[in-house]
Amino acid sequence: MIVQAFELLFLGMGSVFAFLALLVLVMSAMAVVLQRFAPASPDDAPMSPLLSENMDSDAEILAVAIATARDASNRHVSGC
Amino acid sequence: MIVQAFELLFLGMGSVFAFLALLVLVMSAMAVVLQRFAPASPDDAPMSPLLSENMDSDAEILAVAIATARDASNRHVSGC
Amino acid sequence: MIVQAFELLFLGMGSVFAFLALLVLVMSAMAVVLQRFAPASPDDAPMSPLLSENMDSDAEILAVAIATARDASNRHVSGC
Amino acid sequence: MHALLDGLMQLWHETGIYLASQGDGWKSVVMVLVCLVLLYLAIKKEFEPLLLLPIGFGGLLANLPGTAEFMTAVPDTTRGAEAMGAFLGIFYYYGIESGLCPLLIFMGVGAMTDFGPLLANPKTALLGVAAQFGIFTTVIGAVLVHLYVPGVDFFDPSNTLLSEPQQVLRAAASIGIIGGADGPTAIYTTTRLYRELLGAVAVAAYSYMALVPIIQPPIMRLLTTRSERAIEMKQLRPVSKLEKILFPLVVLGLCAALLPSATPLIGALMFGNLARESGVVQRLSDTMQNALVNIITIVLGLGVGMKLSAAAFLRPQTLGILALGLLAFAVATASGVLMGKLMNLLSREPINPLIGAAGVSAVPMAARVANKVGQEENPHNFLLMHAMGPNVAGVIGSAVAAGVLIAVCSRLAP
Amino acid sequence: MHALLDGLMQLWHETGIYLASQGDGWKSVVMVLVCLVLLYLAIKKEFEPLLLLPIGFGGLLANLPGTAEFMTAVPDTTRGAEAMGAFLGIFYYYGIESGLCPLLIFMGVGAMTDFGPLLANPKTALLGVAAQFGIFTTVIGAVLVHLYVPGVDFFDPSNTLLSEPQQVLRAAASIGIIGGADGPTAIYTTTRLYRELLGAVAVAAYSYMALVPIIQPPIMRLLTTRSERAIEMKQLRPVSKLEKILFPLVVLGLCAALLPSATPLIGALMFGNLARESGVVQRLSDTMQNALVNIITIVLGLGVGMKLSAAAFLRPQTLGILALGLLAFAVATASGVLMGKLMNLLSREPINPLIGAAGVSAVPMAARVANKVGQEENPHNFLLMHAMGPNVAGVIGSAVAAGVLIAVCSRLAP
Amino acid sequence: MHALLDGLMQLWHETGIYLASQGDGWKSVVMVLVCLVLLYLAIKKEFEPLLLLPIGFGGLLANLPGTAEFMTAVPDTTRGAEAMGAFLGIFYYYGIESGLCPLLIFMGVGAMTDFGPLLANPKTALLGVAAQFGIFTTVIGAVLVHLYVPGVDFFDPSNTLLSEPQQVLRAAASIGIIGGADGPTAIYTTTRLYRELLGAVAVAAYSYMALVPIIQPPIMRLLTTRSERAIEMKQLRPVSKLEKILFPLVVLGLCAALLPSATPLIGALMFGNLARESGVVQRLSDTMQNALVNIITIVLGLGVGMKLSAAAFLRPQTLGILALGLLAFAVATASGVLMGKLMNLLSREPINPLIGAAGVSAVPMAARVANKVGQEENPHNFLLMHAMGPNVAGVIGSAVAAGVLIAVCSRLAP
Ligand code: NA
Ligand code: NA
Ligand code: NA
Repeated sequence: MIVQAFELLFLGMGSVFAFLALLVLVMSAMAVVLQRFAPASPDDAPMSPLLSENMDSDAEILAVAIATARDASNRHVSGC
Repeated sequence: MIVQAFELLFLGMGSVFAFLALLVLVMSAMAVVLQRFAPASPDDAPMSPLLSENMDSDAEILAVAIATARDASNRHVSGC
Repeated sequence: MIVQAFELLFLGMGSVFAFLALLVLVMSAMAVVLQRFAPASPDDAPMSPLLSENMDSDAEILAVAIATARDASNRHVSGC
Repeated sequence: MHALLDGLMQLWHETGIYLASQGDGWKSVVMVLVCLVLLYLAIKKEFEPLLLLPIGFGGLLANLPGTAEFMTAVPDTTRGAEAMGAFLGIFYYYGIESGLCPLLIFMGVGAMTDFGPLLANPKTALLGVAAQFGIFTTVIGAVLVHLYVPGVDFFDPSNTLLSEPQQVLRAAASIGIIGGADGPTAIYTTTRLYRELLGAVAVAAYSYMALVPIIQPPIMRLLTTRSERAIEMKQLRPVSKLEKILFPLVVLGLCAALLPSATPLIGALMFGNLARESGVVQRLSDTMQNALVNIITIVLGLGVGMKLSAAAFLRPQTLGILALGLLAFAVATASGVLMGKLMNLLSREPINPLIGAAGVSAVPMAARVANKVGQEENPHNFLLMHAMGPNVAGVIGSAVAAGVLIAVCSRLAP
Repeated sequence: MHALLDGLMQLWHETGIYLASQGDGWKSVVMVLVCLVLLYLAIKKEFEPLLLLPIGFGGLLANLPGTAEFMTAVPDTTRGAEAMGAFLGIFYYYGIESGLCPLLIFMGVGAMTDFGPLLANPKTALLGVAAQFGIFTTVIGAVLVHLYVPGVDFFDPSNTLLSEPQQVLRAAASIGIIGGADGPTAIYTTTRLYRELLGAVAVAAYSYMALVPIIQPPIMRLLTTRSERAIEMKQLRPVSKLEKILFPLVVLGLCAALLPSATPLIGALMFGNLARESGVVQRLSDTMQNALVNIITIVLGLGVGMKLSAAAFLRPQTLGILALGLLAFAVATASGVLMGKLMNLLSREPINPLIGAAGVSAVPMAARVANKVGQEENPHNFLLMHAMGPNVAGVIGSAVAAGVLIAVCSRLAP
Repeated sequence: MHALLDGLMQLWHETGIYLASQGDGWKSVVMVLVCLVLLYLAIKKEFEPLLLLPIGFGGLLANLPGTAEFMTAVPDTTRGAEAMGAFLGIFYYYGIESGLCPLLIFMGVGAMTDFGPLLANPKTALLGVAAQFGIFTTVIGAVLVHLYVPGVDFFDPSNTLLSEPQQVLRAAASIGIIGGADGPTAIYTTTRLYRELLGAVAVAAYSYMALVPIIQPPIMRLLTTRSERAIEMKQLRPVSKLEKILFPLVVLGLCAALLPSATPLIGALMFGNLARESGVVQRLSDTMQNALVNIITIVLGLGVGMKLSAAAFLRPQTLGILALGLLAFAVATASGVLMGKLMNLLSREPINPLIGAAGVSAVPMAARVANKVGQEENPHNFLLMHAMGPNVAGVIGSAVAAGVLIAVCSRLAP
């Protein structure tokens, strides 16, 4: 059993690494290709950590992080 | 088979016609009866194509068409 | 059968009484204990029947009664 | 040409008009009229429209001649995909026969209910006890009707699984629970005990709940004096958040300790209430009160409507059920008011007996009625919040009563 | 070490790359490309994205090699928990094969639809009749294709339950209903008659509905004169609330009287509409139009996507279905316009024949197209509300047509 | 009178008090206390209340003595309507054992997740790889515990379908996946591999996710220098809409190519994300993030709670699972931080190793923790968006790890 568990470790970490490393390659390639042929339009929001400097509460920082997603639900909950 | 397909054509168009023609008759009769005994109150919105004249965008025209229905969902989506 | 129906009457009313009487005891005890060790904070809304005196419509009285519950759904329905 | 005429003839033999004119077809027409009356009451008279509109429409769909295969076929999971059932049949089988829909609606009720008025004045819970008297007297009434009213019996000889006393007691319990004035409780109990009556019991329960403003006031006036009705009650104390959070756990604990058969109803109600009062799962509480309860109401209404079949509804029993249901409401109201008088006599603080009538449940209609009748005598009398105590206690009381009925009737010897 | 290599080898033999390179694996790759095209059309071209995005993604998931066990296994209730199916398979089985999803979406459509324009000008319903001609001519076309186009046939010899004529007629009816220009109706009809075609029929129906602004205008211009297109119609009368409430009941009554097999579709549509117009169940109507229809759209889209399997889709029949579906839309449009011209000739009040094209359904796109083509000739011409009459009549018309197809094809002798 | 006493006696023998005092009844009482602790943590300490409140309440309901028939009976579809199951049992069977609920929640997670920070800095995905090390070392740890810790074993001799090594590996994998710090992934994996542990695994996973702000900081501080923690990272580049739309398709494509067993999780996640980013199905995306995910959370929570039975939970194994789960979180955090240090050494651009700890998932809590620990050293350091990259990569990483665990453990020879 212990052998199989180590086998799982190698196969598993190998698969996860292979998967995400390939994903890194594809994402990087995509970024290069798209920036050449379809550059980001000005309305694509930049993700600025500096924006956060004016924030004072923990909750506001979180709000940026999961911004759009919680937006919808917050609006729903707060009713307006 | 081809005979059966033509049979379907006649039965089908006959049924659709019978159904909707009867519906026309009933709706017309209902309109006459209701306008006599229960006339439309002033708050029943008239459906004025003239209303549309002031509209400039395609989207606004559509908005009238499916007015109330989408109302609810738009309000829901826009949160307010 | 009629005997069993009367049996149901006694068992049933007995159970309901036992249940709710115990609940009364527990609620009363809880109120005493909590008011000593964790008194109600000022933001716990008092339930004032006097509040209702200024109300003129039946609907508004109802609105108080089932306040929070319907709040959510009303906001949802009215869109704001 | 001949084939075409044949096809036309076959289509004709499948039309509702043709089928309604054959054999028992006229019964379907009568049921369609009954359902149209339900829709009229729901839309024009606003009789509990959230339930009676789907029930009435489901009844319409179920009684259209020749549509059973497309509408009301119930799934038969042992036969695989060939028998997966149709529209209403699926709703009925998975939603109602399983008990899920009434429980999920009760969860939504819990999330919508503020037990604060009960916590502020615990002893008003006893008014919610008295009002359950209507349930059990009606059970006796139903047995008497079965025994002594010719033509009305609650026994189906073709049902070989249950003996006559078993069937009669189960039917009587299902009828009695109408007096609980609580839709989900009535539907849940009837599906556990005697499904044949589901349509009539649900219709009676919701109709009489809608009729509370008509049924209760005369009884309330009859049993109280002017001065009793004018009694003002002292303002309710504030209730802390912690009490409201502990309340659902306490109720569930008592239920588990005393009456396990009531835990599905009480458990669902209290889960919804804990989600509401805990304050940490606002999203879930909102969904229970809105999207979820609305979806389930549609499923429940259409599924219950399916049980309004001519064979089950157009029988003298239905008249018996309607009469007994009315009796149940009346007795419950009277018991609540009389208990209110008694408590007023015994209690240090004044208690307006009118709030006893709110113990029947029918939240929040019955509390509103108590408030209104009180204001007729004394315009400065605001009983609404005081009546909410017995009102929500009545919800718990009828769920407990349902638990007893289910426990006792399920284990009756044959 | 040896075990590790073994494990690696086994993982490799389970990879999509390995499986796609074996036997018929390439077909899956082709289907993945087809689904990516669907997603492109949904996202970039906004072709009915609410349906085509889930359908396309469901198709992707269903065609990934080696995932059948995790993705598309269909429940087999006779075998208990061991065969409860997987993700998409459960959606397909309980949501679509049961007929529930298309009916619940139709309920939502009913709750979103204002039949006022039809009630204000009832005779425009006849334009909704004419447009159904596309359905039935396409049925004939499909039979002709089966008989005379080599390589394209709608008969599966391995299906021993249905004879060749039965299969061909059912398939032809499923293809014809694409001309109804109504997604839920097309999906419901196909699941009742010939499920093998579900993927292709659904994709064709929604794609052509999205293409209405491209398919219809040339036909409309070809069949009308400039002066006809410029005809202005007189303002619609106001419609009372009572008429709108009675309308769904009248439609359901006619349906029950004449064509029980159409009651599931018509019943669901009219339940939604009654909930909308009654005004007393706003909560339920809102939920039908939002949370419920959205949830069901997700389930329906993914479930329909599952039927985009290579075995079912990569066949010459699919090209036949796409061609016949286009024919159906074209004939329906032409019939509607020609009927509009005839009615304009016979009627006292002027009728712009363009609104006949809206009789195909495809609500509200087709009405919008009629309005736009009309404004090209006469900028003061506002046909939108007038076109909504035939538009919504077309929804009812195709549901009735679906009822006839289901009734006749279900009882064909073998 | 005698009958009445008999009835009373029978009711008494059904009470929870009586049953809890018999035989193993006290275990139920202990479990009730465990569930009350869970509710306390959920409500007072706000430990992932959206999940732990329903799980705790479901556990309460499941452990009330004498309620199995009304509460936890699981459907047995082969036996027809007689065995359709009860409240929680239905939720568990159709919602969890089927895999649907975790997948639908993952769909909602996808619709809520912005993968922009990962796209802006792709190589941070490698930090999401390192953090999965916690999963696999814990698998080894669980096997060691089984072999060498007396009294704690993960083998049920009464299970004749699976051999000892199969059972132990499956249990170890289910425990290891706690280290994925992702509720739906942990629940899905455990239902595929070893359902007996579902209750303990789910409770451990959500509890430790809530404890991330307590577990992670000491490890992060131990493994990094002050100057490393103070490293500022350069602003992320803007990411185009097209990149965000292509991302879910790319991830699904890789998953299908390499690891079909991970497609249900990855597919559901990416469907939700595509619905979000495509911008054309806003209604569906909203519903996935709100009504649908809320409804499913209720069903999942109550269903998982049902598995907190005394027989399954009150065993030494549970302590083992809790200890191993903590180990998994700690190793995952350490691996992520160490990988961050390595990347900082090798990379041209500075990388703050703290963001490596966010690779464990626990979105967005872990990213928030990284930001906070970073600001303790350098108040001008805003790591939040940078930490979101490894954070969301960790979600994908653990879904891939789950796919490997499911694939390998499912095909182990007996
Ligand atoms: Na009651
Ligand atoms: Na149509
Ligand atoms: Na993770």
